Amino acid sequence: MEVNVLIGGAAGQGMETIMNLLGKALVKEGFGLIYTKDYMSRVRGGHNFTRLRIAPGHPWTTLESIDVLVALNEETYLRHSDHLTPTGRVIYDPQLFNLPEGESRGVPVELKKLAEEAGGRVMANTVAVGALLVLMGLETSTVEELLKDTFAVKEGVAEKNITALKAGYDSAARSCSACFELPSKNQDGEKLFIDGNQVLGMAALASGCRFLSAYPMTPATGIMNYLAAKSLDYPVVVEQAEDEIAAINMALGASYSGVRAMTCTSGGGFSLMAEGVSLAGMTETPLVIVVAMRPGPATGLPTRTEQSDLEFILHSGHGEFPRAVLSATSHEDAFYRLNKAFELADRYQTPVFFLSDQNFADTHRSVGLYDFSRLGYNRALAAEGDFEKPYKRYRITDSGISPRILPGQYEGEVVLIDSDEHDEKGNIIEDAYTRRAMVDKRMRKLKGLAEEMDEPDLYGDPHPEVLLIGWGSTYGVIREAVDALIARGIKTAMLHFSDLWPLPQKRLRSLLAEVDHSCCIENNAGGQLSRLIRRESGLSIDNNILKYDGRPFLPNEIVKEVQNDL
Amino acid sequence: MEVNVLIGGAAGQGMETIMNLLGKALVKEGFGLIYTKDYMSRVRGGHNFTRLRIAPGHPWTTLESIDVLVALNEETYLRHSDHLTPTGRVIYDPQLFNLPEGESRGVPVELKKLAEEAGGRVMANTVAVGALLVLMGLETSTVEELLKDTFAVKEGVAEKNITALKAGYDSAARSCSACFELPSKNQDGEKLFIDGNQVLGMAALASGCRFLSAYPMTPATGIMNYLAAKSLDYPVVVEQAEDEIAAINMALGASYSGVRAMTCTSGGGFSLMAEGVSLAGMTETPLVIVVAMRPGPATGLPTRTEQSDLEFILHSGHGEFPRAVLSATSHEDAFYRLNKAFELADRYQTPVFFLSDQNFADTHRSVGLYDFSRLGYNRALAAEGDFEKPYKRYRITDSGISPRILPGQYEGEVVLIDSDEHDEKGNIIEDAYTRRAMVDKRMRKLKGLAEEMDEPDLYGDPHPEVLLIGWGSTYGVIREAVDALIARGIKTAMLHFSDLWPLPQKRLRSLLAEVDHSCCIENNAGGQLSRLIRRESGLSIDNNILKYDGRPFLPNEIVKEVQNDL
Amino acid sequence: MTCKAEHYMTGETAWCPGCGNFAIREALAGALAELGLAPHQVLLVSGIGQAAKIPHYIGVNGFNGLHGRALPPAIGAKVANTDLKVIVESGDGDSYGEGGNHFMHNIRRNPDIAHFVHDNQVYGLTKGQASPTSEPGMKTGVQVEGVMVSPLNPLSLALVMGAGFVARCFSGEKDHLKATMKEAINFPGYALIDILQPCVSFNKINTHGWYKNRVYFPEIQAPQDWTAAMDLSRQWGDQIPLGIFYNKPHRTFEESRAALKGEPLSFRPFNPEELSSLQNDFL
Amino acid sequence: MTCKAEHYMTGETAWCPGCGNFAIREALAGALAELGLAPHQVLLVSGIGQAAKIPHYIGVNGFNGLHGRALPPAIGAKVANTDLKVIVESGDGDSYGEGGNHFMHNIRRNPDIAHFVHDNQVYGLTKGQASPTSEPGMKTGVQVEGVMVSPLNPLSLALVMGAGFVARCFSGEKDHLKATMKEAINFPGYALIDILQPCVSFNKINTHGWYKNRVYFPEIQAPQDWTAAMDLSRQWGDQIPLGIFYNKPHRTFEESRAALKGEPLSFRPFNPEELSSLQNDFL
Ligand SMILES: Cc1ncc(C[n+]2csc(CCOP(=O)(O)OP(=O)(O)O)c2C)c(N)n1
Ligand SMILES: Cc1ncc(C[n+]2csc(CCOP(=O)(O)OP(=O)(O)O)c2C)c(N)n1
Ligand code: SF4
Ligand code: SF4
Ligand SMILES: [Mg+2]
Ligand SMILES: [Mg+2]
Repeated sequence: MEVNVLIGGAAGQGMETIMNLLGKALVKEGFGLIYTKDYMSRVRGGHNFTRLRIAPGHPWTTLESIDVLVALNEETYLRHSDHLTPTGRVIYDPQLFNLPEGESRGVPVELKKLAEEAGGRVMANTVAVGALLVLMGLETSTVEELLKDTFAVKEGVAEKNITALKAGYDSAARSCSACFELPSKNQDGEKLFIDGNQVLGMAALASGCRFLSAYPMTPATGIMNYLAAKSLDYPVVVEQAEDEIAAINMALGASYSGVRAMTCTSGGGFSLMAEGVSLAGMTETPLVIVVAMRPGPATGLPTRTEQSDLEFILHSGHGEFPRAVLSATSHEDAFYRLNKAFELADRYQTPVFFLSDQNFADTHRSVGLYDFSRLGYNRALAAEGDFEKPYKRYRITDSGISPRILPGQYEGEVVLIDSDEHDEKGNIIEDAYTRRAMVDKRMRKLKGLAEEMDEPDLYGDPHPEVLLIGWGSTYGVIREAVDALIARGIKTAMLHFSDLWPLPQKRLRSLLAEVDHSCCIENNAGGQLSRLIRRESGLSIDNNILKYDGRPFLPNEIVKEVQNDL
Repeated sequence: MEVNVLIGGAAGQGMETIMNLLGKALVKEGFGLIYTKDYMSRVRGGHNFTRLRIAPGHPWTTLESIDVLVALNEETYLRHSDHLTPTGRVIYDPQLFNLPEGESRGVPVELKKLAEEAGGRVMANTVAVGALLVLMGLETSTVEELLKDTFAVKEGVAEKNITALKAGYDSAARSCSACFELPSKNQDGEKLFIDGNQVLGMAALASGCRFLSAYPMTPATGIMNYLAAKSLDYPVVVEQAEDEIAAINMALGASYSGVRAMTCTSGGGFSLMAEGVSLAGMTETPLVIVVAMRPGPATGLPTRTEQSDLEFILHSGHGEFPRAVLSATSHEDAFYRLNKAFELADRYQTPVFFLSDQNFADTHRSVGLYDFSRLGYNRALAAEGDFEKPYKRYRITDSGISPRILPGQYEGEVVLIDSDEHDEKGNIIEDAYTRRAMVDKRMRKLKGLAEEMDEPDLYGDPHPEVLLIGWGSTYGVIREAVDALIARGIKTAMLHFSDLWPLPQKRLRSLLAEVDHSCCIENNAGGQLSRLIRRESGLSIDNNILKYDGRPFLPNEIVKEVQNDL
Repeated sequence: MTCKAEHYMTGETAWCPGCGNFAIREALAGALAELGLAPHQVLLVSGIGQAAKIPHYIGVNGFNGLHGRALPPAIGAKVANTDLKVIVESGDGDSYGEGGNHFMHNIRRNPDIAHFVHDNQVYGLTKGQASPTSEPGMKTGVQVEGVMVSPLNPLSLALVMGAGFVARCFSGEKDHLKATMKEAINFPGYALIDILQPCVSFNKINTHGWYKNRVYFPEIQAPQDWTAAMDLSRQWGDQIPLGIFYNKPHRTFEESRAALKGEPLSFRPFNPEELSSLQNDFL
Repeated sequence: MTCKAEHYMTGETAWCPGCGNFAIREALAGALAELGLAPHQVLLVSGIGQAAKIPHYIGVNGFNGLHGRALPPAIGAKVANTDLKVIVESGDGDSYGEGGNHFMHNIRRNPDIAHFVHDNQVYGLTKGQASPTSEPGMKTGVQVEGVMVSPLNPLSLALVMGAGFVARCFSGEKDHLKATMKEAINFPGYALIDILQPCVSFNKINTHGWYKNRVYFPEIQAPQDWTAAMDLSRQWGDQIPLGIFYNKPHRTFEESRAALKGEPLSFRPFNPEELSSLQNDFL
């Protein structure tokens, strides 16, 4: 009742484009699916693969086991055939390589030849997708439609691809028929087929972000690409900065002078932004910083996933100032949560972080339509009459938040912000009294921020004995693990943090008091959330399940480890 | 039996030079003293002052109360006369301003006029020092000697200053005589008169540091100045980098290719180094990074003190890798401890931080001679025969430490280091297995590092009821507070951390179990050590005494707060 | 609402008596007044250093940012509100040293920003280290054997990077400075004035007298001649030319961005609901 | 121990078939072999990018550092061991974009380092965004309306910053490239070669053919003529000159530092006890 496909080959073989189309076509037809990528830090060659899982409802993770292996080269077969199910199938090109003796699961399709006949070798993928459709018992029509849409402007491309698709379909249809039963189609309305970076790009634009300054860096570049494409039609400026230092400082300038601004990067680029973060804190300038994490330190594994920058981001930038840290858990939630980041930044006039990672950024899922009316655009500016004249940018208030106006907004009023310690007007000071008052004022915002934090999501058994704790992009996989553990009779629940700082502790404290066993699951080597929990609450988590090889968790890994622990 | 002097005026009046000479002269004579600076972030004008305390033994802090106030301008008198003791004295220039009616403590000396007569207005300070000597019952001879030494090369300068000194002496001697009793001279041998930056500069040079790349930044510049001056006579290269990013990356290049290298900066500059720190971690390149803290965020209070970058430094740089963090507590200890930083960096092939702050950097004290034979220079390089050929820079070992050779050291062997994740040879990899092995290898060093950490210094009552915990430059002031509390009958001890990470916990755990009340004293707003302790040990400190107005603690502030708590 | 020059001068300065910064401040105040720019219409962006304290002493909108990072926020601020007259003012260390990368790349962008560099050929605030423009041989606490590297020539560099307006002034020629500032502020695009400025506390070489004896006003035939401008920019030593060496507008950053036409972005209304059609891409 | 060119080529490359990087690698291997430099005598420093993977493919000492930060460690490494032949090799984005500030200021330092920039006028590794040298109009995923800014001219810039050796090569002229590399490596001081390099995956404008049709070898009379060199460096478009435009040594960083005379610092013995007289300053 579910199908797991892996398609693998070298970088530059154009797998992505066609798999994106296939995914979209399936979602259009009503299937629930997830589509993930495993790619190398190179442009051509090497070994890349993508996984597609079509399962009842809307699956949260792809799995290791493979029903259909599309092997665009022999390496793919050799690396992955161990995980092919006994009843699985291998689509391969017999002109490129032969399957080993005794391998009976082969579906030979002359990918290269058919592609060349259709108009070019690059379409071997398209041929393969045609064959894949046969195995899943589907027609080519929806993919054909999408091909026409996608390549509408590039003359002849759609036609050639359709030829290739059909050739693959026909070829496979000659040697076999549908051998996998797809799950039944969902009846829950229209669904988007969208990846994490697109969710964030769209959320930023729909939150009124009007300036993105950034420097390309995997896996954050997709956000930049999204907004750049939209800048043709929407009032948003995307500027490729000369470096990440410029990126954050530009964004701060734009925010100061009145627009919602954002920057996005990954760990290395973010390191260069630390001083700018501190400037945002001192000048009380709203800013949303998206960090799409990847394995470090230094250049690390540029195209892979990790959750290892949490502690760095919590403390990044010298000196002390309030910040909020939110994270991307699911495609459903991230859209609204990035909007929340913009709202908090404006209301608290301070930097707000949004943590994503490669796993979230590059994963497509079928998700329901978003409700744009739930998005906020409250700039939290002081109206005429709501601020003292002459205007004081840093007026000391009980909440720590000073009334904010924009430069140029009111005749006769100027707005002065300062990276030195300053008085209410924004002028440099050095005396102890004002310094203390300003630190206290800034720090008071933390109290307000703490009240804004959402308690972590609770899922699973209502009276759990085992509690799995996680944050960020592990949401889906832990959820699937919880289901599996419950199915095995273990009363399990998941407590999953979207909002990380100030750390919401209520639900955590009450659950930890109840359960027999707690376990923190993180894609890092340090157990960073686990440490944060102990620092903030004094409570220790019983065990950490940590993975730091650059790959996302699989549900069965978690299930196995939890069972071992018990 | 002790004398507290404050000399105040505008920036650029040349107070420092002459006060440095006076301090040195007093130490030469056998007095124990401390000399601190309070200065503004400007070059001329404003209000700067320095304090000198001469007390039995070797005092740890200066105090608020003033015996002699040297008021180079009226502002100094107005700001500080509140703290002048009833039997105190004010040296002032009656031609500049008059003391208020009823102020009987004045010692008028025509500073400006006498200075001009001696050869120039700038020598008003020298005149004042002459007067000061009278009040303390001292002769001018030692200062005279030092003036001759110091200005040996600048023709006439020494003579003019001596004239000024004597004029001040004679003028004061006419109106008053010695009115303060100095403590008896110490009989504990020759003493240095040295400030924190000089201690660190000398320690670096004597540790074999041969390259300092840095960018000027208060309060770290003094270290750069020290080493630059020495580069004329010693094999050390000091390079002013174009920015802090260059500074740390240059130092890494030098370290890789074979010398002990260091960089120094303050918070803002350090923010820019975060990516380089991560590179040091990934490439396993030894590096000593001195961060002289000042109040943040952003530019903050450039010439003042704070301990607010601990958490940032503990987590700076994206990704996870081992590091050690040490700190400057006393002038006595810091010399050896910076050497330890170099030793650890070489032995563990990883970045080692040394935290100083403005309070430590700019404070002179009388301290005993250092024992240079206690300094280590163990480069921990592999000898021929101790490494496999062809050489593998990242050989996986039990300790996590790979045998290290230098580029160019052995014919036929090359050394490859890489910021990407890599294999034993240093070549880029992407597979999960090698990645995991390399993370584990690097992280294993933490175990070794943990064993190198010194337990915190314990001082005070052997069976304390109250435990004061601190780190870094608060050593002296907490120590004086402990003495004062004990004198008031409160059984108090101090537990003071020099080595901060990996956090040594033995002594801490056993003491926290014993005492009735624990209190962490930090020059920051967050209580950062206190949080670290809870994170690492699960133990909570009862109370934090925090100061974040840019000024160092005074002993009586601590005493009062502790008493309030009890 | 516009003001007289005096009215732009606010706050108590922390500069040394005799410093060239004072004249630069007066020239700026004069230029703003004569251009009839009201305080709320102007934004002054700076980094950190003695020069960079200027936003505290001129009563317009101010962004006193990080050392070396004056240009990036200026661009951002301009994007958000194209109605603002944006002026960047900072030191030579700030602009050409720590901020060198932004200097180069913002010239390429050509935003409509005037950039006034107080070039005292030294790091003033941190007490006298060499700056990128320090004279070879200058001894300092760090450059103990004297500066060993050749100075950076900001004007040649700006020309090579494609700047449309390149000028040199001297704080001791205040009227010329003020007039040049006005031209720079009105220039459509990035306009650089490198302002020679004595630092009485730390630069004992390039004193007021040193500059005074050397500066002259060459007759500039065609400030559209790049080669001639390059030649002038490279003159240094006994004769130091002042003036606008190059003045030739080209397409600005703002002109090249569709989104920047019309009302400033900061003041355009917005309603998230109207964007729900963005989802169509993913259906 | 020296080797043949082939012996310097180690590891399996991750470049795209047809990429200009291959020829550059071969030229470098050839240059090293012909100069008789043994692997352990050479240090290759790079940043991050496709070009910057080179230390994995040439079997000498290697420092594959951070994006944009190839030059600073190279200087540091040279300070520590002046016997090493230090070569910096990286991409245009790395060298002129992220690393622009180091590029400028290291030219001023004039360390004895050869700097070879694989200038494919695009960000290759991150999949095709504009680099500082991209042609105006080039469309990318980020520059959706095409590049709007004028390209940075690395050779003019180097000349203005005072570089002593400035050359342009093309990966399609491998022998010339190899010969020029040898000269650059032997040049006493900072030597820049900007190497035009087709990127078959992302740069569809500046293809092999595009370059091939344009490059020529001008006769260079006197590579000590700065103005002539500046003129050559500014030629671009239908005719793109190749060659060593400027070649005039001046005092190097190493020569200006007393501590760098004699045995490399890395190998000098040291005993802390001998420094105890440092304390005399404080007595
Ligand atoms: C990141 C960072 N590095 C270093 C400093 C210290 N710093 C402040 S101003 C300055 C130099 C200023 O020189 P310049 O820009 O020429 O200004 P001037 O004081 O001469 O006017 C330095 C190095 C800092 N504030 N931030
Ligand atoms: C600090 C940082 N920012 C961004 C990146 C991502 N990144 C890696 S290579 C690269 C551009 C490379 O372009 P170029 O130097 O021209 O090399 P090419 O790939 O074209 O040879 C970028 C932006 C990074 N690794 N580190
Ligand atoms: S230090 Fe120099 S530049 Fe700064 S205010 Fe004083 S004289 Fe002017
Ligand atoms: S992306 Fe371009 S530069 Fe990089 S290897 Fe491929 S063709 Fe060469
Ligand atoms: Mg300056
Ligand atoms: Mg490139």
